[in-house]
Amino acid sequence: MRLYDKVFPPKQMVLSSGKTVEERFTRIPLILTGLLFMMILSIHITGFRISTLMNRGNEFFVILNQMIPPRTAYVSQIIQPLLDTIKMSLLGSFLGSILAIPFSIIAAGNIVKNKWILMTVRLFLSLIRTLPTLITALIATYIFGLGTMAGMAAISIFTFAYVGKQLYEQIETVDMGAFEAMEAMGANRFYSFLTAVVPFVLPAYCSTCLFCLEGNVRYASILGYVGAGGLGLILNEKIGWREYDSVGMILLVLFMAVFLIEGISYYIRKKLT
Amino acid sequence: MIEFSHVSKEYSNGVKGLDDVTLHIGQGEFVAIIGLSGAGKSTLLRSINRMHEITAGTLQVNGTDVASLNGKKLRSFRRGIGMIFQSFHLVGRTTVIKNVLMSKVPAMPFWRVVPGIFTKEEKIDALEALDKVGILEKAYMRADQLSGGQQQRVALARTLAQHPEIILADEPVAALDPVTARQVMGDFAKINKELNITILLNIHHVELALAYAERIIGIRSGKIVFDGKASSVDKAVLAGIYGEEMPEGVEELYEAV
Amino acid sequence: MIEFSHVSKEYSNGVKGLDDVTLHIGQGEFVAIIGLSGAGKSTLLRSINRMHEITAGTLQVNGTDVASLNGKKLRSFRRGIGMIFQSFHLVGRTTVIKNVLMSKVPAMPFWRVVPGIFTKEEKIDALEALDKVGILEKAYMRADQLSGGQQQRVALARTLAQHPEIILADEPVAALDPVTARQVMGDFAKINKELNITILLNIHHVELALAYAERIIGIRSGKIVFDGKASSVDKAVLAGIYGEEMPEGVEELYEAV
Amino acid sequence: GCKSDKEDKSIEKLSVYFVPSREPEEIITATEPLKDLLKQQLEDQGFEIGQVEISVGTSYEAVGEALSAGTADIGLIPGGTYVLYDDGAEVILTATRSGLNKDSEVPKDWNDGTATEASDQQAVSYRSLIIAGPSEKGQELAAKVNAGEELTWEDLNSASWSIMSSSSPAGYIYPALWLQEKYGHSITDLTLAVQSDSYGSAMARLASGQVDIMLTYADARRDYTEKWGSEYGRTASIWEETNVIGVTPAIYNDTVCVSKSSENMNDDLKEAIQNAFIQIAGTDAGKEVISIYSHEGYQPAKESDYDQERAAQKLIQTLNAQ
Amino acid sequence: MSEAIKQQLEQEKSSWFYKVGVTFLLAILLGWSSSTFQINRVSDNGLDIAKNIISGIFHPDRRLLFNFTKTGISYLVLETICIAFLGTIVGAVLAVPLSFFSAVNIVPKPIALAVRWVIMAIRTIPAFIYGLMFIRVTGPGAFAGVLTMSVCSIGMLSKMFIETIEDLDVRIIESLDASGCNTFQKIRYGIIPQLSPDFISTVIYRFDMNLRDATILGLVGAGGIGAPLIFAMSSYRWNEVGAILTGLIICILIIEFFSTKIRVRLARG
Ligand SMILES: Nc1ncnc2c1ncn2[C@@H]1O[C@H](COP(=O)(O)OP(=O)(O)OP(=O)(O)O)[C@@H](O)[C@H]1O
Ligand SMILES: Nc1ncnc2c1ncn2[C@@H]1O[C@H](COP(=O)(O)OP(=O)(O)OP(=O)(O)O)[C@@H](O)[C@H]1O
Ligand SMILES: [Mg+2]
Ligand SMILES: [Mg+2]
Repeated sequence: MRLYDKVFPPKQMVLSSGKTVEERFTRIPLILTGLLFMMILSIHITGFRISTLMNRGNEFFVILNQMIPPRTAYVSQIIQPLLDTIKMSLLGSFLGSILAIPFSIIAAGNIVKNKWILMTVRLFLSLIRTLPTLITALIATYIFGLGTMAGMAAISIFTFAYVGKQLYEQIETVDMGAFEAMEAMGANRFYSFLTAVVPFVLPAYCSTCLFCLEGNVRYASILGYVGAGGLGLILNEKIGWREYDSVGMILLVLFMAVFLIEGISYYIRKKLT
Repeated sequence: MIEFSHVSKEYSNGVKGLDDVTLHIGQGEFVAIIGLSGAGKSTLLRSINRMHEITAGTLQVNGTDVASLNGKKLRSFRRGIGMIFQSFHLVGRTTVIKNVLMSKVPAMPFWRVVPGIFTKEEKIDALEALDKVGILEKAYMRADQLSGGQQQRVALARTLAQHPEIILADEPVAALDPVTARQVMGDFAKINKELNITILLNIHHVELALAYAERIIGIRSGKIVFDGKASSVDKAVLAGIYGEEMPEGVEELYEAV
Repeated sequence: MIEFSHVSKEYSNGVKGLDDVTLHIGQGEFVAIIGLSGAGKSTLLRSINRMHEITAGTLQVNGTDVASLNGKKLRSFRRGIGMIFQSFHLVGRTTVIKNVLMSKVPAMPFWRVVPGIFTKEEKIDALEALDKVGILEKAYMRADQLSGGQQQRVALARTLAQHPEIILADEPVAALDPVTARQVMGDFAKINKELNITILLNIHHVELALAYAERIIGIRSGKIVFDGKASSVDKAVLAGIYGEEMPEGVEELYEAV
Repeated sequence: GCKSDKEDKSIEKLSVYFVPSREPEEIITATEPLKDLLKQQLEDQGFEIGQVEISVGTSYEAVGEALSAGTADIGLIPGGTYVLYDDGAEVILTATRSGLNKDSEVPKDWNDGTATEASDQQAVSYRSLIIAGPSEKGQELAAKVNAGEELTWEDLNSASWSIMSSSSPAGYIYPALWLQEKYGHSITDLTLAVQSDSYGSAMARLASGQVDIMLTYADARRDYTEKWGSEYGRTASIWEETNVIGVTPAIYNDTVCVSKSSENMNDDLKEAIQNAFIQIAGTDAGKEVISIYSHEGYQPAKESDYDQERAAQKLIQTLNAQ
Repeated sequence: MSEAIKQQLEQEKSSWFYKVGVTFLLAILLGWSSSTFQINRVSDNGLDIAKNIISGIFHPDRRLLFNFTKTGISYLVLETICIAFLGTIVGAVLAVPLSFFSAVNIVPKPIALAVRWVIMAIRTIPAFIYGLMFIRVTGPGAFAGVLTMSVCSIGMLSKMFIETIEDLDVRIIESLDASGCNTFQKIRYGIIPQLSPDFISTVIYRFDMNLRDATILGLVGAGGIGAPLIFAMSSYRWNEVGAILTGLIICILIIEFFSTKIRVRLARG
């Protein structure tokens, strides 16, 4: 940025009182050039073409049209996989969220002062988040066998990393005043954390976990690909047979389930705050 | 009884927060500390319960050398000293009484801390503290639904429920409007009289300091430049404390003196 | 010159915000409006630039009948009147100078509004306004990084950059601590004197009103119950304005009067 | 629709979409070499091709949809997928591979403990095998088969199975037919069947004893001979530890299909593509390239070649719908 | 104990009933879903394989990793970045109007609710089905990936956008009104400056997430590093998986580093 300021020197402005003010040359051209470059590069590499979208956009709805009306008769075969999906999401989200707590505490800069611990834990969380869930699910299937157990393991790992990051960011935004007050009253750090930080982060934490649960129910449909059980399995099968009306039914059921979960979680979050 | 003898405090960046302070404060006194921003008021206060470490001299509270304390001993020493902050430092999301009950936590066994179980005695004690500061009826409201003045009173009740012998207050009324500030200062005065608790407070409002405290300590660049009765403060004294950099508005107060 | 003649304002719920107000305020006056909460202070102020409509009487500003204005005319009329709010109303996430430059927007051509291009003259003008309120050096900081008093000063600078003939300020110091409040009141007084701008402000702090404004208007239930020089305000006047419901702490102020 | 404008011989972009039905060897580098060869061959036949684009996917339905929408011109897909999408795809070639030295319908014949070898004959079809693994149950079933006894439904149903997704010919459809014909049971009747995502992972599960039986194409064991000892950590060879307990009817090899709805497509081009692929398979360089896709040669194909496949799918679909 | 205190003490709302209720409910739900917890199929051999996988990942195929041609990891990662970049931008462009139409402080509640349903429906369709749909539009390849990423981003982006919009400080608009601004000027100077830092921050965060989700595109052949990764994975070439993951992880960590920096600056100035 120093160099930038040298190339584009700041503008001098003289006030009537004789004072001068320097205005740095705006960064916007730099940012715009960068964005434009990325845009052009990306459009070139990905072959993005608006004209294709205009001409062939209607093709997008072909499969969608085949899903409507959904095959209602199929619903009886959806319930069991749906329950499996919900079960594995529920348990996976729960385990992951619980596991995330200790890690996010030691990843929060206002609780732990040691820079190295912070860096290591954060890097660890970041690495886990980077590991594609498909890969973790696949590895899990080797260890736990095919089926919902593997899905559950993959979900809990994903949840762990996601909730862990969110939680430590939330802990860092807590106003440490009450914590300080607790310390001044003679409480140890752990007691202070429990009484002064937990009430602040608890609602946000629960809300993150519930959001994650809801996302996981949806995501579980992808895990079916590696044989992690649940709705994903029958979804794959029905797509394979081109039975889009059944696919539509599965999605409708999934939509309703997620809707229900979202409703419940909305209610709980309301209650918490 | 608080005894500073030749206490100095140098921050890691070389700034002298306190510079050779010698001071004696008896039990039951009501002392206001005034001085410019950065003069060292907070540093002085926070040395007393060792929220800051001093770097030279000795500081005794009721005969205990503060510097000698550590770990468990330090924590139980701190339980005897209440501290009140400018921005109240309450847990806004929970009820008023839970905030007051926080003062009980340091002495509680672990199994009661985690689920947050309090005994009936503790609750009654907390309610009595709220009663003392006159906001008993707000006990089950959420703390963040109270006005600033009421929140500062909750903080005061929390400190009272600690049954301290000393209360340290770091600009307890800075965030309050003048009317409420007066009420809170009145609360301090009342508690000081009724319970014989030593009160030390930092304050920017000279007029409030003069109106409520018995003793005024003026501090400048870490040094004590005035120490005497509130009634003995005059123009010259204030000029000595605030120097040329007197905050605007203070001039007008001279007339009030 | 602001002329109220038999102005009334009835809210849709039947509450009378203003009740037969007749008032003359000359150019360059510094007027403080005091009164209980709900007395109609804000309503009075906001009628002047037609943020509220009046329901009876006539209101003239510099000879223009305010009620007759509409659309474009109303907007260009408003450009001549600065308005300052209790909670500053700044865009916290942009720089101070951008906030001040916002006052230039109403007069700018469309093509400059969209990308937000300002001329050098406009920038210098904005900087000068910042200089007048003494925070020139903060020009390129983000507004939310400033203290409350500094933010109110940015709001003041924004209004000054508008080059208004009248400034309306609705409790401009209520959110500020007493020291900063005095500074901001001092700023108002200075600007009033130096630039001969009419200043009308609502204020709850009687002592500040008396210390800085020349003329005091007391309002109660929408009616003007006092209008006179600040020096002529006494116990009886205050009792007339605030009645029995006098805010706590005011009693003590009587001595100061 | 198909344009048969004979003048129009320049094509801006020819899109080839390929999904391997077996394990691809070098998938990352798979697309480059074929591009040039195809372009060259088509140019030799008078077509001017701006660009050949080859995409590799992991799902058959994606190619199917691309062909039926006309966004892919050529698709290299299994026969089963072609049949499912024959409203939009037209088969022009069948890939050939070298046949195997064993091709018996009797499971026991495959279990002489020696490796199955490639024969010098090219074949347009392959079989699917039901293979029992080294687990206790697997060995028990194998012993029965090798002793010449017939397995009962109870025998099969007590073992755990690795099956593939239900549109996979070798991993689902043909074994399902086999079960239906021999035992009168549908594959969904199996109590201990789990679905694997790939043959590689199914083989790993078989090796680890997670499953007793897997369904796979006939030369799968050749592909995993080495891994059996290394990655999967078995000491004995795959030929000793695994036994065939069932052999399905022949399955037609991968097809080369063209899209019926692509704007580029016309009869001339179809013919040119047909020739081009056959030519490519005829040269040594070309052979090497298509071996990446585990193809060795191509033969012209017609719709009716896949009638048996159609029947099989019908059967499975009616079974599944129950 | 004075009468008043006694009275207050009796007023205490007992929350333990609620607490025990929630705990009980959670326990029941977890008990019910614990049937997924079946380690009976865990075999030593499976663990061995898992070990192989992990060691493969830690011994990446260097040949692939340091191949800088169009078939090497570096190009694939670049392609993935481009897909995620463009996908995020298109997604944001789509999400902005949707979020304005579902913010209760902008439009009437029924409309807001209806649009929220639409957003939920958009979110329910899994990525690989979008992949199939877009392959019909664009053909296989990175373009389809861009479009898939963009619709998959809509859900999360609009959720965050809505939160920002509903937090809008309308008082600023009042002060612009008082200084004589017209509607357009109020939007340009009162609303956009308030929203843009949060919007940009959300978009950057989503870009980061899209990069991580790039594997899913491989399921349908929508370009990028996904398909090679899945092939390597399903055909058991773990050192290839290792090479691809190494490339991906390095790139994601670098981008995360910068994106966090930018986001912190946007938030705190
Ligand atoms: N943690 C710290 N590290 C370094 N210097 C510090 C620290 N805390 C305070 N100081 C410096 O010590 C001096 C005294 O600070 P102190 O906070 O005691 O002032 P104060 O009188 O309380 O001021 P204020 O009225 O603004 O609260 C100041 O110069 C300050 O900059
Ligand atoms: N939009 C409105 N609709 C209905 N009644 C209103 C409205 N705004 C104000 N009022 C009523 O009009 C009366 C005068 O209100 P106004 O806001 O002018 O009081 P104020 O003197 O500014 O009070 P405060 O000191 O609390 O700001 C009050 O009784 C108030 O309840
Ligand atoms: Mg201080
Ligand atoms: Mg008002």
